[in-house]
Amino acid sequence: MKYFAKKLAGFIATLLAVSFLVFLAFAVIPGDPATAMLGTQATPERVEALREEMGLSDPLAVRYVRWAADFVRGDFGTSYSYHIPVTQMIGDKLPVTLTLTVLSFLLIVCISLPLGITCARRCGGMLDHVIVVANQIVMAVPGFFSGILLTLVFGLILHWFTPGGYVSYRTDWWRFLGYLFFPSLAIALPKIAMTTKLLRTSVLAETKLDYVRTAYSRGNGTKAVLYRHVLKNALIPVMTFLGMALTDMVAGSIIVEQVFNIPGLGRILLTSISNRDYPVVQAIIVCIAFLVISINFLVDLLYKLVDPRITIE
Amino acid sequence: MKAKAAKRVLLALVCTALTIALGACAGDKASENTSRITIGIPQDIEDSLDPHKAVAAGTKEILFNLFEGLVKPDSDGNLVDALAQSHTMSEDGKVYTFSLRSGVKFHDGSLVTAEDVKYSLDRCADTSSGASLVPAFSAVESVDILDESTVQVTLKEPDKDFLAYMDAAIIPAANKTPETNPIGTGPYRFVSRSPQENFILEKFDDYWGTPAHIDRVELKIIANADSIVTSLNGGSIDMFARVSQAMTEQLSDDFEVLEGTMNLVQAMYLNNQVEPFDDVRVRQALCYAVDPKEIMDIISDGKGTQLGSSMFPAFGKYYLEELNDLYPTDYDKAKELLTQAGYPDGFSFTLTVPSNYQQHIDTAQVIAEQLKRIGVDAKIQLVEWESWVSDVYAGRNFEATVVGLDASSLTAPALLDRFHSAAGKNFINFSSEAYDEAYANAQAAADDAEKTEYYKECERILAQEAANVYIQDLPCFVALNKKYAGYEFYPLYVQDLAKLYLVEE
Amino acid sequence: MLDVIDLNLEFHDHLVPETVVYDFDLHMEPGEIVGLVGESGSGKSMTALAIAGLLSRHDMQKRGQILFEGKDLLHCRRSELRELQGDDIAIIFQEPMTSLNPVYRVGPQVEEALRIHRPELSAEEIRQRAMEMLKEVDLEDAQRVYDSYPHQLSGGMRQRVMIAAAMICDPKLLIADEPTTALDVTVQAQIVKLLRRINREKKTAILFISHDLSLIRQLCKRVVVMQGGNIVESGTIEEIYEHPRMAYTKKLIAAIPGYEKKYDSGEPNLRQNEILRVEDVRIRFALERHSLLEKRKYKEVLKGVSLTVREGEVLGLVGESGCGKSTLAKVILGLEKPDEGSVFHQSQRPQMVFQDPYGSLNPARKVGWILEEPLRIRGGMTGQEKKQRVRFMLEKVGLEEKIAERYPRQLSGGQRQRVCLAAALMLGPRLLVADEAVSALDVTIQGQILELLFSLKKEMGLAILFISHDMRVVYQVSDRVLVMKDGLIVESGDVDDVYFAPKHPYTKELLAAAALQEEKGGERDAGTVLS
Amino acid sequence: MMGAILTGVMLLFVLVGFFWTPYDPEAMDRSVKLAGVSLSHPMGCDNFGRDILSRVLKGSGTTLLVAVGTVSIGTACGILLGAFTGYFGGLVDEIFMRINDALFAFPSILLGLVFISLLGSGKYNVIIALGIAFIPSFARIVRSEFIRCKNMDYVRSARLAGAGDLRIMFVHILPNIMTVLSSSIMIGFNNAVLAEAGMSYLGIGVQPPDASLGRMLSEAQTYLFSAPGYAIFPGVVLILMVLGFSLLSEGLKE
Repeated sequence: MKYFAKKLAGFIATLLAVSFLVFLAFAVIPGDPATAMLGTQATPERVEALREEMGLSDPLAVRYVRWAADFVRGDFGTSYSYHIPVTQMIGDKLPVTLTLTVLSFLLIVCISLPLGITCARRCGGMLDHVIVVANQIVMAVPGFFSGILLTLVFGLILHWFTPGGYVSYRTDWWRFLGYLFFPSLAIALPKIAMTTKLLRTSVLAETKLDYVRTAYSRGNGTKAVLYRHVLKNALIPVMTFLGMALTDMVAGSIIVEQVFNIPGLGRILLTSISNRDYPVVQAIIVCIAFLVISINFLVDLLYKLVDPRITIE
Repeated sequence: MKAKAAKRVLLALVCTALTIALGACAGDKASENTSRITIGIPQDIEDSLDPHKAVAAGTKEILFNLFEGLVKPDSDGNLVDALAQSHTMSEDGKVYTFSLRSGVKFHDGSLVTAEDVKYSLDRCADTSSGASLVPAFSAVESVDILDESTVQVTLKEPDKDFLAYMDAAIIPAANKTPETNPIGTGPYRFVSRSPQENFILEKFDDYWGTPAHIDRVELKIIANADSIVTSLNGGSIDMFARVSQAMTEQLSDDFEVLEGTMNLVQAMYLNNQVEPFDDVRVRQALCYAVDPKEIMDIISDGKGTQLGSSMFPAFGKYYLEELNDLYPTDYDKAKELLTQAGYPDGFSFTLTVPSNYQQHIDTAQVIAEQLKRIGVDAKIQLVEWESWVSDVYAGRNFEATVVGLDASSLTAPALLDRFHSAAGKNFINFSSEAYDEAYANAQAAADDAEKTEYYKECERILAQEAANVYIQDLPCFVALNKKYAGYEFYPLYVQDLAKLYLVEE
Repeated sequence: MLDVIDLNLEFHDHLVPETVVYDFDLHMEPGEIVGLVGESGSGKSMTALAIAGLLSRHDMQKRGQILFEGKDLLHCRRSELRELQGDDIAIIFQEPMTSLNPVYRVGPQVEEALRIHRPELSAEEIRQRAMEMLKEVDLEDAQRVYDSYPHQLSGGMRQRVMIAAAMICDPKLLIADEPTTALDVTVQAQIVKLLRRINREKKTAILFISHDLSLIRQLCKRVVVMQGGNIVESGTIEEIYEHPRMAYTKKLIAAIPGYEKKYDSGEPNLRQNEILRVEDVRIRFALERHSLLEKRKYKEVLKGVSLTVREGEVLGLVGESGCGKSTLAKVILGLEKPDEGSVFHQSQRPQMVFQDPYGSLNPARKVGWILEEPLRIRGGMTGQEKKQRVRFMLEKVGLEEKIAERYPRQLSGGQRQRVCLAAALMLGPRLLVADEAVSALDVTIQGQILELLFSLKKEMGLAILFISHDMRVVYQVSDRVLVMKDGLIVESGDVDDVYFAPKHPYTKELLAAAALQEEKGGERDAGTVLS
Repeated sequence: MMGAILTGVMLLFVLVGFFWTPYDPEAMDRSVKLAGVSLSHPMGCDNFGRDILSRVLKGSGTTLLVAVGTVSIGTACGILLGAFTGYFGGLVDEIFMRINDALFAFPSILLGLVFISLLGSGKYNVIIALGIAFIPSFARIVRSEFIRCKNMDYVRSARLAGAGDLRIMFVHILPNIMTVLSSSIMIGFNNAVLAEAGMSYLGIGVQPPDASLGRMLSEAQTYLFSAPGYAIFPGVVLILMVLGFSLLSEGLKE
């Protein structure tokens, strides 16, 4: 139990640290919500009046405490620019980013696992060389560039999907998923290459160990040894990488949302930052941080499940 | 056995991924009987939907379809009666009387009453939050209901141009949440919006005037300028206002490109208080060095209208064509002026540009190139829009900036008031008695011709004093799918959606 | 049953093909136990792997025949070979730690051969057979072992699991490739006894491979001696042991540490003043928790240990792995803080030599740099003097000067241990702690290192705390000896008193296990000691 | 091996870019606006009539500079942070790890924006912003390596020889983690190049008119149809550069 308590404490400490960092960040960035809202009509007195009304002129610490108190009670405040409660906004947009991340994670798992294993099995063969070289190249492609290429090739030439034709999940679930297929491919591509390479090296490394020789001595065929004995061991380093990749993807989706014009959390974050919409940015970042940390926590737990040697420290 | 299961799971996952992809190619929108159009807009309506509080041009442009005032501008820029059946102005221009049109309905079905009109106009003039909600209404003395269908507005001092401000929206007194639930009398009704995604309008059937043609309008937010072309050609949007000239070349042929003017005064605004721009000779040298024609050639293949001062052609009677040739491109003269001002081998300065307007960034880069020819080094610094508003516009700490200023109403002051030395929005700190005097005379002048003459005088002073380096009124290209027609350009920053209609094949 | 004819194995991975085994012949009758002895690198393991059909690597060229019940394993189809593997031919390996799959429970791994070769059996029957097998290899709590993971078992238990897994299909031939080398003396004895019982009850033929001739003597009837890939000599155990014909065999026999004092440790009278005093040292470590709910448990590693070392003396410390002798060494040298008790040093800068020579030399640095490090830290010497001192030290430990330019990974085990010794003696310490300093080395090289250690000891008047689990080496080396069990010193005294008149039962058990082949009791074995 | 050649070529390409470019990268020439590939302009021209080849030469220089800067900040601080937390452990480790997680969870885009608005935009501030965003991953790698090495025998023998903690950390343990570190530096390098491109893409990275590959790519997207070359050439150069370095890190690992 102590273990859980410690982990939870760490969890909350990090969240607080992150949220405070955001507050600090906004105190530093020029421009504030009042001028943002008043735009070109901003005369000094009106700005002052609005700041007063929004309670922006109290010192940073007071504002932070007030925000934290509300946050704990689940009230994320209302967005300055949209005037709708932040919880509703995030609730509306979270599924988009989540689906995007989960879909790309699925793509990574479905494509790189079989690829990595066949690559390791036929190590040194033609297929193996081709895949390794392809991996190197794909790893080097930046997310948004692959996005542009995918839009160009699949969107405008092959018409497999209408570029920019985002369909909200409320209207049509399948078309929503259909549209998200290519953006998640753009996010996943470099990660697929990385995972395949990692899996291939770790499978090769495992086959050199003694327990594989014992498995052969019991009459197992190569396929059986590979899938039954080696796969589970080889997955361990891959899992840590996938954990890291997942956290990376949550942040990476911001750029791809821009390329594919998807109104997910990333887009809202970017526009809210430029509108100095504090409550929205605050909530989104804490939300992303929460997502990232819980993913790390999950990977840790999964880690312990797969590899019994890891002890609970 | 365990391995076999793992492989089967993997295969299943791959199949689902593929079916999803194929799902994406399913046919286009289901075509019911309602006519629909999807219009792309560059920024979400991040402003409040309350017409009196809305500030951003992008918001007012759309709200034009939802709300109407007592009078309303038409596509040629003159004010036409809207909710008011007729209006009369007192001799001295101090009292305006409006007789209301009967039977006009709000979107929620309730009838428009004199109380609503008074409530709306008082709301604009309300000074509880510092200055009046709508700045121009600070001149309003009182709003009185004479009888059921007439309302009278009395000003503090006479102002013949005040009618232009009477397009302020009339909203129902009963609507307690104008921010999120806009109710007006316009041809379109607000249906729903989802932040950063879309903004949906619907035809208002019992509209008092000529009804709109298209039933359902979806405004889709395309935040990334680079994906506008892909979205148009891809078919996910049918129209996009203000595309750049470069984009027009890449549109597929099922798009028609309509050309108009942006109704903006694009110039390199110089902070007249900051050294070296406090010296008029330096400013004039820059005007000689910057060649608007070359800018227009490079950026928009020559399209766009050159400007010599803070006025664009849409304001017909005030526009002075000849000011354009005041500073023909002449590098030697420019260098000579610089040496006189004490900068024989030029100087360097920071050119701050808001990062979300690609046309201004392109212009700044061309200007920087041109100024190099007279030894002046312009360092471009992109800043985010909010930082531009708070640092440059409100804070006035900048050396030079490239931006386009629009006119909030159809009056000359909308473009000239800003340079009055005491004006709150005089962010370039321009101050010249001659200008202040000419502007005051214009304000006080009784008859229209005299007033126009004084305004022209103001423009001439701005040009001679080289307050700023005036460039152009940017060309405005609108990409419209050939299935639709009827788009009309307005002198104001306005999108009149009601005029659009489906071309029946 | 098994006929190996003219077996030749050649490596092809680097440019020049390197032959590992030359014309190897072997004949085995069903139920016979044959020993295969030789030092590391003699090709004995390669032969074993070839017979078990595990040399499928494409870079290995195999010529000759391996006939098992008439079928030639070298040239049959892989599927035929696979039918035999695990069913008629089984193999167990040296490193029990890594030979079991770390991420699966023990039970399923034991059952695996059964599941492959006896598909007709139901899961329940298979489980039953596995449980019986685990009991047969003297694992009392079979159920707990069945459900636990490999890393939760001790070395001995893991080797028993390996044997159970191998014997599950009642194979005709069991190949044991150095099964006991990594185990403690007492555990070694139990494994050998188990193998003998299996041979007797199940008539399984055993090919026992080891570098320890005394072990071979306890188990096998016939033995084959190998060196550098060829068979040097073969015959019954008595012929080989009593009157070996080839020089190499003699050398092997002589290397078996018997009970004669080989290294005298200089004048005894010098040893009056104490150089180290340890008083009632206690230390406990937090145990790793395997499930979230377990409360954190502590394990007492040292339960009040006191000892003294006098100048110039060699004090032996013997005990099985896990009795806390390495922790004691670390406490003595200040690398671990004891919870209670205290350590007093009269000399400054005591040094230590570790068991795994590869781990104790910084892999990223050249030997020269490593040796200069202590001098650099102490300072006060110019570059030239340091180089000179390093050359001097290298020469003293019998290494050429150019070794200084090499990296640790380019040296052999013996060379690396010599460098460790040189590094330890750089600052001229008065006390040297040797923690299993020679146990990782081959028998012959062990002799050379001990020889070197004692010549240096005499020359520098060193006091040595010699820690090992090998009773015989400790006997040959120490003046006084301490026997340690579970964190406590159970017996101490002069080495001859303790070895020949042991008081504590545990000491007796250790002595018995180490001297298995001696005649009754502990009197000195007159064995043919040559040279 | 391939990696070394490719990186060599790329470095040469960048070095040339620093000193000589066929045209002035900012010179605009109306006549060749969006011109295709031609002899005088091997990579065609952009919408301002600027020669893409010279802009790519200059741009890759900037991108490389940013990447090298970022990685050196990230590694230096990462080593310091990782060494101390890994070696000493205890409360210090706990606190640093918490901060590390916080930085790790913080989207680097926002971090970038904070620094850009704090210090103003431009190459050097992007370097600082990305540098700091890279510290957590390096610190994490160094920390786990230090934990692995700190209870090796050679560390104990060094302590017995009288070496102090600092000496053990930086003289004994550090060289041993160089191989692991070098491969993660290379990976860090790739990510830095991609992150810079991402930042410029979102408009908060390098400022016009000077070019970085990321900025060029974002500007090129609008002209995808009329001048695809404008997007493809910088993209290909970017990929070649990143590919070169990743192959080099492969080679180093062996």
